[in-house]
Amino acid sequence: MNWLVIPIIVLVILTIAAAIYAVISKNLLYAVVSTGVVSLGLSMFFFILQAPDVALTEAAIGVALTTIIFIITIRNTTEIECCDEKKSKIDVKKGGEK
Amino acid sequence: MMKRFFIFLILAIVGYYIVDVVSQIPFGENRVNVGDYYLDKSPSELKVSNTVTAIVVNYRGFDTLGEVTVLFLAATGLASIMFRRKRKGEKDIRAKKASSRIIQIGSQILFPIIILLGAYVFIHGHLSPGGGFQGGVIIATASLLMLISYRKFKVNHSTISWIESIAGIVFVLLGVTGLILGKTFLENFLPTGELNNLLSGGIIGIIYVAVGFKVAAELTGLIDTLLLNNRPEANKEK
Amino acid sequence: MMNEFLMISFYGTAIALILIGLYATLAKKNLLKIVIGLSIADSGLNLLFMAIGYVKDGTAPIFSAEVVGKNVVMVDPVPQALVLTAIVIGFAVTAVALSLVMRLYRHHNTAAIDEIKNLKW
Amino acid sequence: MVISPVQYIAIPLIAAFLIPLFGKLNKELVRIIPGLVLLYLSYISVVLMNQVISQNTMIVEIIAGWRPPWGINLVFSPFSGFLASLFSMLGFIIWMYTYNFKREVEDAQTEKFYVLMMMLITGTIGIVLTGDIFNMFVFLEITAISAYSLTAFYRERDGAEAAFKYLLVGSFASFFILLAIVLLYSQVGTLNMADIAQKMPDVNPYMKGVILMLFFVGFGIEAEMFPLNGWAPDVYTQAPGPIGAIFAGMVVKAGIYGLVRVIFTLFDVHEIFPLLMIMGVITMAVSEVIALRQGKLKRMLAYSSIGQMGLVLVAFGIGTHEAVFAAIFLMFNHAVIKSLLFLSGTYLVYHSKEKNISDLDGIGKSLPFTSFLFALGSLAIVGLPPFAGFWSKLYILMAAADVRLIAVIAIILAVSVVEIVYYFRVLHRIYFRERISTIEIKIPSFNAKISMLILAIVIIVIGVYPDLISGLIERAATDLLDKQHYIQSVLSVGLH
Repeated sequence: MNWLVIPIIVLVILTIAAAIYAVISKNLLYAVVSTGVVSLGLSMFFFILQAPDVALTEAAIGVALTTIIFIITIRNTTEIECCDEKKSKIDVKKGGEK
Repeated sequence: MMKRFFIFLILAIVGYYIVDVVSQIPFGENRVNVGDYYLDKSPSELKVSNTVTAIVVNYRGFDTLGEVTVLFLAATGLASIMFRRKRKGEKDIRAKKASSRIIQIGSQILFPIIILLGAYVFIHGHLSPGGGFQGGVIIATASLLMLISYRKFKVNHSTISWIESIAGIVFVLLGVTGLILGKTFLENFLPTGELNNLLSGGIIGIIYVAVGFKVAAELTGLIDTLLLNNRPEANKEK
Repeated sequence: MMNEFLMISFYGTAIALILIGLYATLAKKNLLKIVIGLSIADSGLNLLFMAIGYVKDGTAPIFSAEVVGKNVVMVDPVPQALVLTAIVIGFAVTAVALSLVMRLYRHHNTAAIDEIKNLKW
Repeated sequence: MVISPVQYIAIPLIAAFLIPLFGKLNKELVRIIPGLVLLYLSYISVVLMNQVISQNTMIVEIIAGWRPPWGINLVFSPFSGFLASLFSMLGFIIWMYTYNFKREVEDAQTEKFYVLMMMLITGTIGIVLTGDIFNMFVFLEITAISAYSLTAFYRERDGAEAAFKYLLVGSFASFFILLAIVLLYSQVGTLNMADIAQKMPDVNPYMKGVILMLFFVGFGIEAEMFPLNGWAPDVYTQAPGPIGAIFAGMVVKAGIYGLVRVIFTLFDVHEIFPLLMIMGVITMAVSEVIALRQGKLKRMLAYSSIGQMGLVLVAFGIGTHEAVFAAIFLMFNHAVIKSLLFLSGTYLVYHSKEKNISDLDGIGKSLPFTSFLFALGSLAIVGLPPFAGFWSKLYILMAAADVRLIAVIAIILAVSVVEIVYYFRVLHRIYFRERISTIEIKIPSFNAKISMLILAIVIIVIGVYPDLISGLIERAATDLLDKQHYIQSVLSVGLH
């Protein structure tokens, strides 16, 4: 019964942390890779939930394909999230980070 | 500032209700629902051991037809959105520089293996986990590997659209055949065979193979469209 | 006890992912971040659906040779089939969204929502 | 092969998969095939509608040989069948309009345009015909993805921006709808709509309320309900003209169909009616006032479209048989009239860069036929007799009077005055100003003229003889309100 507890706790923390990092990271490439990690965690969740079909799909589509098309998009556009110079200047004045 | 406040307000409301509702749904309980019927009938009548496949291809096969159409439309729409007129003398350039020799050889070795794996996955969709979608995606990954390691590897769009169209038409026509034979759309009209046998499940296996080809072709086309656009000078277009 | 633990971890993760995703979609100014948010929210929804279909001590709904003829509890196969569909649809929407992002970038040379304002937002 | 509702989906799908192949043979086939498909759909609509009305039944078609609730089924009831017929016929007319439209677009793009347009129409037909809630979601996505791609079709406009906005809002809509479906499945354990309706009384009311609100928000976005309609004006402005007509005529109607099917059949919760009515009134009042201030023709039409949708919601919110009848009548009228306005309006501002109303000065003399049809559409949509729009508005007012909703009547009348003001402002410019602008004029092609003429004739004929169609609508309203009959017909299929 209990052998699953620790892996699940790790998985929960990993997935949520990756999701949060995907949202806050300023570098889009990192954000995309952590979205892939979220998918990977999800795929393991599906495996634990006795859904090998869905786990396989999520691994193939969520982890591989989605990440790839995101990366292609980033290569075509830009890697840095923040483009709003005015706002970052205000942040500096307020003594925000950097 | 105001906007941020509103966002948190909305999230708080949505979050509160979702948490409240979801916590009332008992976890791990065996509810009485349509799933039991499928678990009961799928091995005994359809002779399909993977119940999920039976649902995806047969009981809710219409959904799958729609799903394949969604992918088809996404590939079409993406090509329409990304379409650009070619300037004079312009050629399709993909990656800036060719990959290293090691990657090229590696992907050459891996390519057939991945294709085989994909084919295995979608041929055995009714027996083991996996099926047309998963297998199709795996094959698309193989061609992606070739695309990024070889600069000159060209996807033949004509072949792709033939595969795509034929696979799609096979799917719909198998459905219509049921209709012509006096049954219903997408109904099984072939003998179902033995459980856990490769040739079982009637049209389910055939449909899943068609789905596999279609998904593979669509995704390969989709990735190629995205990659063809992948060049810095294209960004400067106004 | 174990059941409560599983319930909290699965439902909790699902809801957390949904809220994180929705937050990113609503608050972020970068087009790609918005798309990432959508995809995370979708993932959370899929997880929620799978968790709802779980049956305690159930096995995967596959009648392989070892299982046939025995009386085993299986998890609900319907959510699995539906989530399969939902994942593929989510991918299709993401692909279209990304192609739109690229086209917007071509035109405006930026991916920030604040600077793409030919139309009213 | 017997004619059955599944052909509504199967035939366009085969055609859509074939078009890329035929495109290699002959460029013209790409344009012709969708027309043939839509013509065939119109034909089966007539046959099936005739069958449904004369035998007083609904056609329930099982798919994959599993009867409901286990398999997916299509329901061709008087209401869904009416809308499906409307969509296929209107689709055919709009196809006729597009046949020679924008010949300068590249062949590769033309092919995609027709595939997407046909699938957009098929998706809306699928939404109204399906009897399974998850299948409805799938068709919603088919509609949505074709809609996003078509919105961004022109590269020289800001289509991508509008499309991204639409995609964002549309994804929210599908997210909420999917969440509602998930929660619903956890409560009733089935996805068939009739089965859900039957099991609904056992669900606890709190859960029911939350799920209904999720559906309400989700379909409300698709149905352009306030305040979730920010996407609509941009999408209408940026999309190609005929696609704007499809959005106003079909996509939004399909959203309304989903909303009322969920409210009336699935949940049957009467507490939601006042909310529906209030949202309708707000939507109507706000958008018509905004429409008054618009300088661009298509934006004005878009806001007017939102306003009319508000009126439909008000009528459904009243909830009586007469009101539902009036609402469906208005849905029909709005689909026809707004399509005509979009189709003719597209040619009026064809070469204008800004698409401003001020570019229309004196165009009545240079484009007499198109301007006349636009004027006719404007008169019809504000509800002047003897046009079709008059009857629906009258019926709605009568239905409101029956239940003594004086305030609602007053608001509807006030809003109608606003509508008259802004439509007449445009007509004034078209007919009573001198032409000063030097913008080139595009003469509509012959087939475009025919298609607009057909719509205009429909408007006049229905205006003079509303009884031609009110029988069908009467049956549709009865069907929508009779939940038990729906449940019985669907669940008893294939029993014997």
